[in-house]
Amino acid sequence: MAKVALLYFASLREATGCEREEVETGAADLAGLYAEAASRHGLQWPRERLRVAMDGAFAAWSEPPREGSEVAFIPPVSGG
Amino acid sequence: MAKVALLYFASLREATGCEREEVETGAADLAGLYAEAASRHGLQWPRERLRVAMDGAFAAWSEPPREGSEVAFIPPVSGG
Amino acid sequence: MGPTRSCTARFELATSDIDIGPLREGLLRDEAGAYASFEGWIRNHNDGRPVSGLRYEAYASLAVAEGQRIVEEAAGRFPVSGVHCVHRVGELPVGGLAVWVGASAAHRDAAFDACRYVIDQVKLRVPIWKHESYTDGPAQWLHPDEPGSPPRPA
Amino acid sequence: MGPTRSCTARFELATSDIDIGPLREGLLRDEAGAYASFEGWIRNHNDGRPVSGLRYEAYASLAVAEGQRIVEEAAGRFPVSGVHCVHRVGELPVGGLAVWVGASAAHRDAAFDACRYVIDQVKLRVPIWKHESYTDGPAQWLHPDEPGSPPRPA
Repeated sequence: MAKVALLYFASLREATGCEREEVETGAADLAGLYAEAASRHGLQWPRERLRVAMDGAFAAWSEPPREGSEVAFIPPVSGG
Repeated sequence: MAKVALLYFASLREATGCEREEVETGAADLAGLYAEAASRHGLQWPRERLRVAMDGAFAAWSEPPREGSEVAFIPPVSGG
Repeated sequence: MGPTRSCTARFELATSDIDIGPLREGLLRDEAGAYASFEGWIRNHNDGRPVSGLRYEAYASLAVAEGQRIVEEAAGRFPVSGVHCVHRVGELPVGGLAVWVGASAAHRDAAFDACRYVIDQVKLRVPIWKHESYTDGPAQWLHPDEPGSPPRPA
Repeated sequence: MGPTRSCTARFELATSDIDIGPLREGLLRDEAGAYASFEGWIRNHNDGRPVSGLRYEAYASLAVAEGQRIVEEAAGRFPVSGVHCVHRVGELPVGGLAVWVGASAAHRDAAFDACRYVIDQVKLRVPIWKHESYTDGPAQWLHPDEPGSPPRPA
């Protein structure tokens, strides 16, 4: 089990109702971590439309969650 | 014969030593008018490298000089 | 990959109005003959709907890191003297300045190319989101579809 | 050919310093989400030679007519809200602003394209000449070769 903080932005924050939550996870990778969060909050975004970042850098979905890390699921961006 | 004013700019003005001269010409077209000016002032520019304007608008070398008009021989430009 | 010449490459987020005068002056160089800039302003319409204003939210630490990567990529790809981008976060009215990009270079090709590269990549990659308000209905978050992507969830 | 939409298209010669603040503001439009600008600055070197300053001379009436034609072509080709160009004549020091182009549009493609079109065409077509001074020899008029053109006379 790893303890991680999850960050939510924009419509993902609206859907979860929170901008940050601490969770204990047994997920083997970040894809599994997203599946848990999507199930817990009823998130409709397919993982293919999102990117994931760990500790302030983009990461691969296949990476395992690091103990104590901060993980963000990034919906399509609309800056500029 | 037509009476026209010739305008010289940049290195053409340096070569002729004047920015404007009034001439009487029997030239059939602006190409002939340039040939006369080139011969009179020893201008080295081949006509192919120049453009010509009459009364403030670009013109074709084949146009006849208009009585009372202002004709400019335009060396390659270097603005911007 | 980074710039091999000495060259300013900088990305910032701004929480208050962007003052472009000093930003532009920061790119002046005696060897630079060309300067190109881009500004993104808040339009009064989007996708046919009347916009009353908007708010930008960023994942700040990642946005700054990714934005900095983009300006350094531009400095490595194009022979520029300097390239700088500032993106606004927070509330903005119609007509407000959302993003500014400036690039100086010896010649104009590099200045235009760097400026264009930065704004295109910022829009694609930097984690900033637009929350748009309308005069004809409720506000919403914008999450553009990528080409060929599945439809956005309701 | 001219613009079919209502759109500012303006070209001017300036005999004193170009003040870009009000020029930029003149292109702000509530429907415009994008603004691109270009500035040409006097470089401290050209063709490997150290430049100390220069003077621009124009055939003013034809330069204004041809410049106006160019900005109207840009307004006709690209969906812009406004396009404006000001070219300096007279003496300029190194670092001085020689030419400014600004274009506003709903979207950035048109703003960039119009800006680029105007500066490219101005350099090709507008009767303005550069008299360049050097720290290492006598000043000269610049008359760039066109591709494939015969050599410049001595």
